[in-house]
Amino acid sequence: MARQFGDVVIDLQNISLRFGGVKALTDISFNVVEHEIRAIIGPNGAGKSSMLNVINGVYHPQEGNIIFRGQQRQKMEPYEAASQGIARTFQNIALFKGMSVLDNIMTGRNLMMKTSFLHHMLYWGKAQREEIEHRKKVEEVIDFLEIQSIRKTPVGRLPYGLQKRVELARALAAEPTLLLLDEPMAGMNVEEKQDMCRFILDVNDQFGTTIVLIEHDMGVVMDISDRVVVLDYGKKIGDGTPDEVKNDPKVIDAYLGTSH
Amino acid sequence: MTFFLEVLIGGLLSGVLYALVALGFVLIFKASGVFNFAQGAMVFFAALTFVGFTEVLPGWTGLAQGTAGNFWLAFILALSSMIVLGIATERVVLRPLVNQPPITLFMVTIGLTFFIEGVAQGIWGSHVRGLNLGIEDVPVMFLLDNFDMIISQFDLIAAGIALVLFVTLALLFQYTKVGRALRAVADDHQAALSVGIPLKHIWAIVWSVAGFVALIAGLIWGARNGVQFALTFTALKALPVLILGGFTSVPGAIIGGLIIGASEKLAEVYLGPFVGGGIEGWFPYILAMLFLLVRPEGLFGEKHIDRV
Amino acid sequence: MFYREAGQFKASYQADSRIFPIRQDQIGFVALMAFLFLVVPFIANQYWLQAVLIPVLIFGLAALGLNILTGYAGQLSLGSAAFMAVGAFGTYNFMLRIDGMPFLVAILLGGLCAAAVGILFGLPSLRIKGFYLAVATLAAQFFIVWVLVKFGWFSNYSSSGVITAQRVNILGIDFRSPEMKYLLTLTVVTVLALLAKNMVRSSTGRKWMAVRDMDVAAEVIGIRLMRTKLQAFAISSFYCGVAGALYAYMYLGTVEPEGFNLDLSFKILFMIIIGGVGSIMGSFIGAAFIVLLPVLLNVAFHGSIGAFVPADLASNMELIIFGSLIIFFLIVEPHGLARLWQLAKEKLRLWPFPH
Amino acid sequence: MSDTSGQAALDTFPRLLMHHAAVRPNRPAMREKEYGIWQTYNWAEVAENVRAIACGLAELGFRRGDRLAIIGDNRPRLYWSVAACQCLGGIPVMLYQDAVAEEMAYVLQDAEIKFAVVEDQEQVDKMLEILPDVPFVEHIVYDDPRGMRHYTQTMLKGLDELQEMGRIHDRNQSDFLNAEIAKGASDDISIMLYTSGTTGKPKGVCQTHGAFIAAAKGATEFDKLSENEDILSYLPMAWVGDHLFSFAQAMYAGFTINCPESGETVMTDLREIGPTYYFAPPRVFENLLTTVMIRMEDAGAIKRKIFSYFMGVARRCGADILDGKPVSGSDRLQYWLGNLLVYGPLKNVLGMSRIRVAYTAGAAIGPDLFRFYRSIGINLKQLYGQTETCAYVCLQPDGEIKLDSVGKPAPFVEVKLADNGEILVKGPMLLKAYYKRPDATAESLNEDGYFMTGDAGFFDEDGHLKIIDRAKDVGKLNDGSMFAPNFIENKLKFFQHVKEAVAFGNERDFVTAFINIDLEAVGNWAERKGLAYAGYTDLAQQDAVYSLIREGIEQVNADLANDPMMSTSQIKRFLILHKELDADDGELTRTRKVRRKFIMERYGVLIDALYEGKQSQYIETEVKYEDGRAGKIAATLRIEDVKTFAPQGGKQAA
Repeated sequence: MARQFGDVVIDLQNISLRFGGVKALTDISFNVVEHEIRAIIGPNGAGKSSMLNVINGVYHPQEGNIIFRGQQRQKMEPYEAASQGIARTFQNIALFKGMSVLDNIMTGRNLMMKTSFLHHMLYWGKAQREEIEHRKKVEEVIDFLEIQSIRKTPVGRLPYGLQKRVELARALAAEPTLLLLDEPMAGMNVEEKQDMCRFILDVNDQFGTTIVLIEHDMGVVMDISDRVVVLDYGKKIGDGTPDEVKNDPKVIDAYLGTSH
Repeated sequence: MTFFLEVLIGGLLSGVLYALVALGFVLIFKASGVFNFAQGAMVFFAALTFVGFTEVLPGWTGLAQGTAGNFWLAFILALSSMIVLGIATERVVLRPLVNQPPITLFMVTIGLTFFIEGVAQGIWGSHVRGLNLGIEDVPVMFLLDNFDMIISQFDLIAAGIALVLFVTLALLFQYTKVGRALRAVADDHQAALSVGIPLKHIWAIVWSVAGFVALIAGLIWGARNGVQFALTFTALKALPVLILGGFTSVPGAIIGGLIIGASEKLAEVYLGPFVGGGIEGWFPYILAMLFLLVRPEGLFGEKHIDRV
Repeated sequence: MFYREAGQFKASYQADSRIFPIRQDQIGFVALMAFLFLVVPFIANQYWLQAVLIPVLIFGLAALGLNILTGYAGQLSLGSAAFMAVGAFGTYNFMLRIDGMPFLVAILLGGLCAAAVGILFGLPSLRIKGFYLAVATLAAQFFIVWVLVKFGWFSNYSSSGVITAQRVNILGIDFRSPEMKYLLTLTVVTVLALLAKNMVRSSTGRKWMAVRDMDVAAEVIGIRLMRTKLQAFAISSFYCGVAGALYAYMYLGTVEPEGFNLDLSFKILFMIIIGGVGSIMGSFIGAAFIVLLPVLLNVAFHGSIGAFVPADLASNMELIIFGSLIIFFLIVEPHGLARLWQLAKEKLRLWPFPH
Repeated sequence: MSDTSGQAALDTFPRLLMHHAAVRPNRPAMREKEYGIWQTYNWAEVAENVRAIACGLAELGFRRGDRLAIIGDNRPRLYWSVAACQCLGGIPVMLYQDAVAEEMAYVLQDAEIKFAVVEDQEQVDKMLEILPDVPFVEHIVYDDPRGMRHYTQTMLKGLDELQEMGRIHDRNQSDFLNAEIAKGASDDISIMLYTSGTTGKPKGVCQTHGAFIAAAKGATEFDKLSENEDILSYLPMAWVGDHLFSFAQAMYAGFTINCPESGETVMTDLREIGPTYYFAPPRVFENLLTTVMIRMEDAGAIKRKIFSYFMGVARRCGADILDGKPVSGSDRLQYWLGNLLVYGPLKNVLGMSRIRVAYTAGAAIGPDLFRFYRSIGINLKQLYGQTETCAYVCLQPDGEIKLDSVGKPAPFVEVKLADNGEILVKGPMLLKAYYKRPDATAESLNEDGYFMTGDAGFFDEDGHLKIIDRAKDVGKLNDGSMFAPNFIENKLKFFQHVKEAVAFGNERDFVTAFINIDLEAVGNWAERKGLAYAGYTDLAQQDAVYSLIREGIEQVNADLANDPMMSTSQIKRFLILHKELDADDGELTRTRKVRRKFIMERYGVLIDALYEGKQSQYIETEVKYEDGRAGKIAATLRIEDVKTFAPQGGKQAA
């Protein structure tokens, strides 16, 4: 399978992040290229989630540069990141509990919906046309992730594994170019993990979406990612293809040392 | 200048009383995460129950109104009622709502406010009553003679009582077992549970202490303004104090109270005339709001980081 | 039990996103509307129209306003009455100061005034959440009422700020009789409720609910919190404002700023808690409940039960019952009567099966 | 629509299709639940799409007489492909979508398939896997492009692409397809359906346009079907029943077929569509009833009382009311109330409120089950037929429903009985031939042109046909009395805890049986009793379960004792099998019929144990799991005796 990688999508240079006196990330640099699946691994508390939060603007690093698509990025809010095509899922599911699956996924398209609340008030006409147009796209995502039978179910009633899938659906609905997945397979059984792996690969394959993913299951990471960054205590200790990383003595040390 | 000081000191003294009510909020919030809007109603309930008992006790015991025996007996009965009320609230209202979002707990205490008001008036009647603690609301002669300042003797003594209460509570929390447990609970509910601190037990104690504080506040406010429905609104006075001082900080409540009390009086006196007076109803709120925009966590509150 | 949904399939997204997707509900709704518009004016007496139906509709609208903010966008407000006051006084002044001002335009403008004030007092929501925000909205409550009392201009310099509603005349029709007032109120409320329903079922509503349910996630998918919250504040206040105008013009006739006090705000909050947080229908059910409860209590305590209950207790029964109901609903059914209705409906749809 | 055939007779399916497209272009022809709504295609659209596929196939080199394999779930585009193939004078060959690779390979080889239209990646993968065995296959067209991006084989083509090619072709040579349609004749073969073959390899049954149109016409007129019917198409397309109901009848009457979203959503989709015309094998009705009963058990006491009271009313008078027989006023009132409170809502929840006519066939249906549906006002009827007769031999007429008959001969059909009781049929719906099997064709048709169904049966006094068993299965016990295993097995299966049963007795002294318990029903029963169990094998060997099943068998025995012809067939000994009989293991056919011979070989040791009087027997069985792995199940099975009853001579059989 010949996959074509493109230019660097996002280049993180010497990123450091502190909360008060606590250093979450120290001088971390790595990049992500177009169409690849890039994994971030590391023991608990290594700063993996913080790294994703830096990429999509939830946290603002005190030091370092972020070059996004060739441009130095200024301090950016999460919604701006979203409007530039970055979507993500969360480690602890962050769905909108009071809404149905369908509505949750529809919110993923909010940036592409151009009508205002005045149109929505009147509904019939422009707003409805737009709603239907986006519903069609959302239905494609639903079909893609095979969650047709739960379309109208309130998300709160779904089992954990399906909630994760709905969250992925919401992110996909935004048609992102860069997708950040924070432990997409945590807490899933083997079958659910396999499904999720397949979906991640399919997304990457069919839409060419660049994916940055955090995952604990080493088997999964080694199977599906193109390159891996290893963090430990907020520092980068390894970077390379799965094989390179697997044989890196520093990485092995960190993992053995932390009883993983 | 003297006038300014007079206003300032008057403001600070009433600020101490605001702080007293705010203290009730802080205690409960710290221990159980509940923003107890009913604290004002508890003040009202306490004062009304006290007065009610002083009225009916002579018929039962023969101790005349105004005697020390009557006072203390009524005090004990009122305090017992507050404890019962506190524990009942914790049991019936809050326990079923454990782990609900804070906003739900807040709303439930609004309902509780109405309930307590209704019960208090239902039992003791709705008419305004006087409450005499035996302290005259007259200027302190010493200050009037020497500094030409009119400072109410009542306010001064009330502030003194409040301060004694603060100090006592502070000492209790610092040095008793229950106090330490309480502080542990305030820091982290889960952790406290895991080291075996009986959370529900602690909550019952805190609600009782809050009832006690409400009783003291009720007596002072009641003696000053009469025991009436309006006592409920002491809660409204305390809210800006809380915003300013933070919901979790006892010193915050005190300092917030002083700031609100002083600035409110000063604003009323110096700003009021330009806008037609009556601004003490909203001035503390606007002040607190402006303050919030700068420091959302309050003066002494802890900064909260959203974990994603 | 009475639902026969088999065969009601949806062949288009329009059909699938109807307000009432089930045919029986559509029929029920149309029948209800026909009853309210065509039958009620002829059978209801003065008392029912003026003391029950009109206030239910108006409070329902105000509760709907609060529900948009609290139930949908998740921002608690204790200042709804103040925004009603802005609407009422705004409308009054537009009617007073602009010659030939059409009433409907005046209430629209009054509502817009309320919306503007709503945005102003919604600003703290950008920094603070939950009950901090609730407390901040108290500032609006106290400040606005104070302004209306203190500045005579707003009430055309009447004593203690009392305003008397001008006569309402639309296209030559005088709205003086209770029937006409009822019909006008019903029309305005129906239209606004429909618009609100449309908003909450489209992207606007989804953004509100996203912010309500999980603001961090909402921001990450590109929802701008500030804009969304302020929009909710504005629209909510607009609804309260219009309700305030109707309150003055269609219900009381004369109002003073103090009439829009904290108690009224609480009452509206209670309506949504009992009726159903996050439900448009719930707003009206809650309003009906809160308006009718004192009436029922009155009847009860002046009737047979009154003899056994001390007078003091009887006169405070309303407070006790309100308080208990709030506590009851928050503990047992936080989504109020609307949810109970919904559950009953679910049961009926599944009948004879239990689930 | 360019119907150049003019007033030509509507004697082929392509002509029927073009006719509908011309006379009712805007009526819905097909719906498919996809992307959350029922995507609807009217007759004009269907015709246009069929043309596109047909021309696309022609472009690929598909010629008159070629066979086109069609494999997949019920999807509109697969139905269109059937029609498209017929337009070109080709022969659609329907395959079961859940067939394993080697079964598929056999059919593809047998039918010398060059072209195939398959549903999705899964089917493509299967095709590619068996490609070495089926050298004829030249083109595989897939409907759903999902996951197909990296398939580089040139023989693969998306249906979209094919249609695009076809549209261009149709535009350039608009006469081509009309001419092809005009070439079609009524006695051309319109379809090949493989019989699942209880014995030997499957045979391709060739049916003509004329045969299926006659069957469709007869059924349509018999039940007065109109273009307004809605039917849910969810049974395998390769089954003759689906082809008759969802294709031939819909094409004839012009009504709407509805394809569910997926296998899991059939029940919801059924409820949404609320079909007016419904067809399902008995097991579907049975599963539905089981769910109803299980769900009702969780209901509150009052609701259960209401339910059982009104079900009693329905049992008493429901069927009579449906049949238009006289019923007392009080019963009528109670039934009306029951309809309001129970039957109406129940039918609604099941999605059966709108049903005018429902049929069941393929196996015998339990009398209780049958009566239940009829009593709540669902006009459920039975029919009788085979793949070789377009599933069209006997139908139950409205108002003349007998629980144990399959009705009267359908219009145009002649039925007679051979001397040995075998049912012989003749009519326009008979097969033309078995594909490439003149021997088999000759064997199945007697010299008078009657098709020998292989079933044994008799007519009752009203002219209703009753089926006893497969003629060849009917055997004799050693005492010379008749032994009809199917008859016994069906009686056992009507018992809700029994899923499958296999009876033995031919040339033996007495009758014995293997039982498969119904895991869901018995599992539920065990849960209520508080019995713990770990899976099927464990549950099957529990004492309580044995006594539960024994009671059931005793009831059957009591029942058999009443029938003079069958009283000797009472079951003396039985065992509960350690595994569920499974089509994947070759024990059942794809239509879930027992493969008696295979089972007798496979479980010979058990049968011996039954007749040798052993109390238990150890057995080891190889099984195939869903993912294709093989494994072994071993167990020691208990064998138990059952009480039998003295024959009740008084009652005479009809």
